[in-house]
Amino acid sequence: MFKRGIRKFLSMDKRMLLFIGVFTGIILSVVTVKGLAYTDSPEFCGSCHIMNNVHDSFANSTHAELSCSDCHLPHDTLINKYTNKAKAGIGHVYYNTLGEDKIPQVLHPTENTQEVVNQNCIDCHQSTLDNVSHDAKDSCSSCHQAIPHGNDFKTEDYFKPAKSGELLENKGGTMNNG
Amino acid sequence: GAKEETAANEAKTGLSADEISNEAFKDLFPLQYDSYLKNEEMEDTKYSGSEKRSKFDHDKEPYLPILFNGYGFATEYNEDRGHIYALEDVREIARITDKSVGSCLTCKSTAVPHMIEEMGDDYWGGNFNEEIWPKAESMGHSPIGCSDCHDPETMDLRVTRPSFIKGMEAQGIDMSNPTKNDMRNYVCGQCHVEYYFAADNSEVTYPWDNGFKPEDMYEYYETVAKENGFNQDWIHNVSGTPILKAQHPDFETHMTGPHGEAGVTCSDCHMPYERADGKKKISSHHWQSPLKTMEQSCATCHSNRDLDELEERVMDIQETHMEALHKAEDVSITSHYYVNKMITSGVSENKIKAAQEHVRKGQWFWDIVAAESAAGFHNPQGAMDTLKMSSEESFAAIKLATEELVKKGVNIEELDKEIEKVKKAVYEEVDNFKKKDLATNDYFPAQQPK
Amino acid sequence: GAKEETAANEAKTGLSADEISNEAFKDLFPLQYDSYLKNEEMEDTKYSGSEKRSKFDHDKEPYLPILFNGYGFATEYNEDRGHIYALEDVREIARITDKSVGSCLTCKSTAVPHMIEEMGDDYWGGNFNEEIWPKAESMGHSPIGCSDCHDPETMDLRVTRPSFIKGMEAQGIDMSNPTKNDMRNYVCGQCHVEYYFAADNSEVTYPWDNGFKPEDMYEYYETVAKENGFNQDWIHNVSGTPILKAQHPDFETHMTGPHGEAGVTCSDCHMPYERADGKKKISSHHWQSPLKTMEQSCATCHSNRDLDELEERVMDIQETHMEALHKAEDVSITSHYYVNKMITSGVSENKIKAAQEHVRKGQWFWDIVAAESAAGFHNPQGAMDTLKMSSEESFAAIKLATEELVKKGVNIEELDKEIEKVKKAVYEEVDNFKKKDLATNDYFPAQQPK
Ligand code: HEC
Ligand code: HEC
Ligand code: HEC
Ligand code: HEC
Ligand code: HEC
Ligand code: HEC
Ligand code: HEC
Ligand code: HEC
Ligand code: HEC
Ligand code: HEC
Ligand code: HEC
Ligand code: HEC
Ligand code: HEC
Ligand code: HEC
Ligand SMILES: [Ca+2]
Ligand SMILES: [Ca+2]
Repeated sequence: MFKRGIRKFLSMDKRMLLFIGVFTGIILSVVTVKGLAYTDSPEFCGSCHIMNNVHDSFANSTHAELSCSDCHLPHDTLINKYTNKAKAGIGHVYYNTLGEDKIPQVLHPTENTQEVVNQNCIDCHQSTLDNVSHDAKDSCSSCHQAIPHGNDFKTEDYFKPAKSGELLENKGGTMNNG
Repeated sequence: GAKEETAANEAKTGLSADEISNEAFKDLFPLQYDSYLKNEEMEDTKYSGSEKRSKFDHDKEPYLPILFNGYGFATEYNEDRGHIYALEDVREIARITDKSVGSCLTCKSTAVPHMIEEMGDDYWGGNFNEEIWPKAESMGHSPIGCSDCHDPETMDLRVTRPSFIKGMEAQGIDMSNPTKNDMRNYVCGQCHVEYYFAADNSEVTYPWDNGFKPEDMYEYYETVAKENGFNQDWIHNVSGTPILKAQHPDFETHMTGPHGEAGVTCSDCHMPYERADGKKKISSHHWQSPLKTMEQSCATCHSNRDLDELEERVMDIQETHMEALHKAEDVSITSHYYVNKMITSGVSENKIKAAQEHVRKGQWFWDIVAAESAAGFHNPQGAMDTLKMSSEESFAAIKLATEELVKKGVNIEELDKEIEKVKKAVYEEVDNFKKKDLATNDYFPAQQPK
Repeated sequence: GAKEETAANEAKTGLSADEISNEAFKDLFPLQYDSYLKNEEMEDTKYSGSEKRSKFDHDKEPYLPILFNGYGFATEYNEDRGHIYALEDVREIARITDKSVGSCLTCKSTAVPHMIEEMGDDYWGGNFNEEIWPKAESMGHSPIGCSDCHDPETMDLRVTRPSFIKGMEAQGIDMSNPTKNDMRNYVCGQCHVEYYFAADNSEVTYPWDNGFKPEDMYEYYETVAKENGFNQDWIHNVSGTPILKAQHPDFETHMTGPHGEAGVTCSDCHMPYERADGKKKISSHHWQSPLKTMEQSCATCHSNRDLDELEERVMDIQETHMEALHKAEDVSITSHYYVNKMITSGVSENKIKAAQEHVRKGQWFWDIVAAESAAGFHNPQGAMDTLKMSSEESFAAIKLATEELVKKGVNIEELDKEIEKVKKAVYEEVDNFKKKDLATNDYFPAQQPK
């Protein structure tokens, strides 16, 4: 969908291999049921500052009760789930360390994400879909543009007078979309 | 590091409240300063961009030397470019003459707010070359700089041009407590607006009492401005009409367009958040065409759209717009020459006046659109509506003229042919500075009072 | 229940492939059928809505009896309303005369596809009153019904009017494999489109070879249509001009507007999913103004907008649009009367022809906009561009006429006064059917060939 979207995952350099190792290590070492559950949670995903915006928009949405992985990971098989998670997770860790200069300016869902998420919408909402032919467009997001992220393209904060000194405080930009 | 300053509300930069040099901000805000330096870059887009090119170029608006005949804009008028060039460009433009006033510096230099404070009303009317420019130089000014939009002590956004606040309040807008979102429009609205110089003291004044639409501003010029002694910017050299020159109403157009009405601001598109050193996000301080940064500028909101398709949509809007603009300009040209012919054919004064009223209005309506910077994108329907009014007014002048000219026995076919000739001559002249001289000739003698 | 049918691809309704009665679908699809019955409701919005009101009403387009003079549309023309009234309305309208052809039934009755199959080309030209209507009645037709858009056996969406497929293919659009999203436009595009009756066999034909824009269609009429013998819908009774009547180009306007270009479809806004019996969701089958259902029609996509503000934005767009439309109509009226005066003043044939060319074009460009149903919303910039072209063409006619009339010694001031008189008479006449008779008089004699 995003022809300009950066498909960096495929073009990662050799340092990636290191990270595959490291990340898999992390996953394996915390493979307790609890640990895995934690890595599904909004708190874990939101712990990366780059995830702030999506976390906030999610937390205010009709879907706030869910966990990120309910939408973002496949649920057909456990293996599929964790392979995907490791793959994406490796990507995220990589970008937050060595690959910072390659992080896209604006976060875009990859094609894989779109497919996975869409399938999850369908799985949860099968009854609605049985009810009414609901597959007119490429994806659920073509109409449900703001579920669960993106409702309000600006936070309420923008519609209040600025707090003095605010910009100075954020001169290096910690608040802006992560 | 950012961490230290995050302390509290009392955070201060340590800079003087009077600081007007951009360089003073460099060490404190290296990322924004670096971004600002990128305003030096010059790259064109299809209809806009940052190369210093003449507006008279064949792919822009080649007939402006006719349409602005008798005014500085017929001599030299260029595509605008980065903020960093503002001083260089105002210094070099042939529109600045020995009679130019201080007001011309108002939107170019960081020294202006201090000069207004110091000199009061004498700033506006002060002689540009003799007094104002040397003074600003001696104050160590910068071209459009940090202090124009930020309080140097706190970096809070602020409005530094009093004309803006006056203009807004005249429309009944409460300026006492603007939101953050408002300020992201207002800092730009200080300069990217239609203005005129007040008749009495040359003060930069915004004609907004009745609203932001071109017809609202026209109404203002016909009433309030006239009552205060301002009738025109110049007398047109082809038609002898008292003309209003329109200037860059980006703010007004945007506010009444689909994005402005939806609460989107200039800064959202023209200062998108960008990753500056690969990690930190800052507001881009490289003010340029958002078509060069669509991912940052548009995708934040239009994430569900394919960006290539969205760009194509912008191109569609702009193409439709530019074609209509050129047509409206053409009708306006005809109206000027028809009135010229009325004058030389001895048509009665009151008929000429009546035709000139329409010419004036016709010119206002296309010029306020042409002066706007986004080739229609800031308000597609609104701009087209204005162009439609322009054509209707110009045609009303042509119709009236036709009636009187035929009565005087003028051959209309010949008149039309002479107009084509004059247009061709202007179009084909390669020296931009000479074009304006070809707009009048023996058949169409100059009408400007000497 | 629907559940049983969702089983597999081979799911069948059990209905006959030839079913054309809505009532046959009632028990199988009670929710959609109930929704369909709501098309009986009549409620107006500011510029549209479902009350059967005359288009000549003072708050609509009161001068249409002048603009359509000499044609059925000057006699009776109403605001459209729910699909369920289609048969009643076509039956009662005074535009149907003893000479009307079968083609008039094409977009009203479910019997049409079968009649075309059975009768071939004889359907189009068959006499409406004598042959086509009685035959459709005897077949047990419904007003715009399920079978027009659905295959009765599978409920798959389908196109049942061959003219649509021909029109699309003539523009080079591949119709062999439309997506579901396409079909959500196409089912409406069968009927909500500009058309004319082919000269040879009266076949309903869509003028789309060169594109969907009004100027593309005009180009088509001047070339392809003329080559095939179609020159006009009628000769205007005021100006004697051969005129093209424009009809409901909702599809064309939408496809070239901001929503259409973004892949949004008619059904998204006009058939939003709604909760039907407090539980099940269906596609609304109550085709009406989406301003009555903004929560379902708009909020899904524009969930980040305040709906009241969004509605206000629509109102803004529509108001700007309608004002411009009225102005363009007014200029067109003047052009008709000026040409009338040319004829009665003995101006040469070729000058009259030249002026009529402009009148024809001017009328086409406002009419294609006026005939569109969303008061500009389906394409705000595009519609305004078209209105601008309309004014420019009408003015060109007026200018040409002025020149010739003055040469003939006609008093233009008097002419203008007579036009105002005639407009006032039409406006003030209370009997809608008599309005058209007041558009011509002794000063402006009728020009239509008897
Ligand atoms: C109800 C389903 C759902 C949940 C729960 C959800 N997401 Fe998403 N997410 C989506 C959809 C749908 C998109 C794609 C949106 C689009 O097309 O722009 C997306 C996109 C994203 C993106 C890409 C950036 C963007 O804005 O498009 C990120 C990052 C993301 N989600 C992170 C998260 C995180 C972190 C959480 C939990 C805190 C989360 N998501 C919870 C459905 C969900
Ligand atoms: C280590 C920090 C970090 C954590 C923890 C993290 N992310 Fe990310 N995420 C990133 C970075 C950096 C990017 C941008 C790189 C990219 O586009 O792939 C990103 C991008 C994304 C995207 C958009 C690209 C895509 O794959 O579609 C989604 C969706 C996403 N994250 C979801 C999640 C979810 C769900 C979690 C929790 C399971 C999570 N993230 C946890 C750093 C993180
Ligand atoms: C894990 C299950 C789950 C997934 C995955 C999921 N949803 Fe939901 N969704 C729910 C639940 C539960 C509710 C009811 C929440 C409520 O009404 O408070 C809901 C409510 C909704 C609603 C109605 C409320 C509203 O906000 O309009 C819509 C629409 C919707 N979901 C769309 C989506 C879309 C689109 C996706 C995929 C991007 C998605 N859902 C993914 C569980 C899910
Ligand atoms: C063509 C536009 C469109 C598409 C595509 C679309 N939806 Fe919807 N959806 C709607 C509309 C319209 C509504 C009704 C909103 C309302 O009632 O206010 C809706 C309602 C819903 C609801 C709320 C149901 C309820 O009972 O309130 C859910 C859940 C939902 N959609 C899920 C999905 C999922 C999952 C997909 C993808 C398979 C999807 N939608 C695709 C337009 C769409
Ligand atoms: C929704 C996005 C958006 C908003 C909001 C917006 N603009 Fe623009 N602006 C554009 C686009 C797109 C262009 C056209 C650029 C081109 O043709 O290359 C443009 C062009 C311009 C230009 C000319 C740029 C050049 O390359 O010469 C100026 C100056 C400008 N805008 C100022 C403003 C100001 C001031 C405001 C607010 C009052 C504003 N814009 C609001 C999108 C926006
Ligand atoms: C103090 C006056 C002033 C202020 C404040 C100001 N501008 Fe400008 N702007 C100018 C002038 C003057 C130019 C033209 C400079 C030249 O061509 O020499 C310009 C040029 C531009 C251009 C054209 C750049 C190009 O590439 O052609 C853009 C875009 C622009 N400004 C956007 C903005 C935005 C957005 C804001 C607010 C965030 C803003 N400006 C605030 C005076 C100002
Ligand atoms: C109210 C603010 C304002 C005032 C007053 C003002 N300008 Fe500008 N000027 C701008 C803006 C904004 C731009 C960039 C937008 C554009 O060119 O469309 C600009 C652009 C320019 C440029 C570069 C492009 C060009 O036009 O060739 C020159 C030179 C210039 N101005 C000279 C002048 C002169 C001379 C005067 C006094 C007669 C003047 N300005 C008064 C705001 C102003
Ligand atoms: C034409 C107006 C304008 C000028 C000139 C300007 N800024 Fe800004 N600046 C803004 C706007 C608008 C913001 C965003 C404020 C917000 O979102 O509340 C901003 C934000 C900032 C921030 C806060 C962090 C960020 O990036 O969002 C800093 C720091 C900053 N500017 C420094 C500077 C410096 C240093 C200069 C001079 C080199 C400068 N600015 C010149 C308009 C301007
Ligand atoms: C801060 C949010 C925001 C940004 C940034 C933004 N837009 Fe928009 N855009 C909107 C909104 C809001 C609308 C109105 C429709 C709606 O409510 O979705 C809109 C409407 C549009 C439309 C349809 C209106 C029309 O005139 O045809 C186009 C095209 C468009 N945007 C293009 C762009 C482009 C190109 C950019 C970047 C240069 C951009 N937008 C940046 C929010 C935004
Ligand atoms: C994005 C939403 C949207 C889309 C897509 C759309 N319309 Fe509309 N339509 C509207 C609005 C809004 C109105 C104005 C209603 C009013 O003024 O009350 C309207 C009005 C109409 C009307 C007149 C309704 C009345 O009350 O008389 C018709 C007929 C119509 N549209 C048909 C279509 C067709 C056919 C298509 C597709 C080819 C289409 N529309 C696409 C929003 C839409
Ligand atoms: C078979 C022809 C045909 C088809 C197919 C068709 N329409 Fe219509 N439509 C009509 C006619 C005829 C009328 C006017 C009926 C009357 O006024 O008697 C109409 C009227 C309307 C109105 C006006 C209702 C009102 O309240 O004023 C809307 C809205 C509308 N149609 C939308 C649509 C949409 C959306 C589609 C496709 C999903 C569609 N139509 C498909 C022929 C059709
Ligand atoms: C290509 C499809 C099509 C054809 C052919 C067609 N119509 Fe219609 N008709 C429509 C649509 C769509 C509407 C509703 C839209 C509107 O009125 O703007 C409509 C509305 C009407 C209405 C109700 C509103 C009004 O105009 O008073 C009448 C009556 C009507 N048509 C009569 C006729 C007659 C008589 C003919 C033959 C000369 C005819 N139609 C041919 C599609 C068609
Ligand atoms: C003017 C066109 C049109 C007419 C007439 C029409 N439909 Fe539909 N119908 C549609 C469209 C469009 C859809 C949505 C299909 C999709 O999204 O795939 C639809 C969907 C349906 C569905 C699928 C479930 C749902 O609600 O989306 C059923 C069942 C249905 N219609 C029954 C009927 C019945 C029964 C009638 C007659 C009373 C009828 N339709 C008349 C256009 C029409
Ligand atoms: C299926 C999605 C969808 C639906 C339904 C929809 N819109 Fe939009 N709308 C869009 C898109 C896409 C754009 C173009 C800008 C963009 O990309 O966000 C847009 C743009 C707009 C604009 C700005 C363009 C302009 O012409 O000024 C307005 C206003 C608007 N929509 C109003 C409405 C209204 C009112 C409705 C309901 C009657 C509606 N929309 C229904 C998706 C939709
Ligand atoms: Ca420029
Ligand atoms: Ca209606």
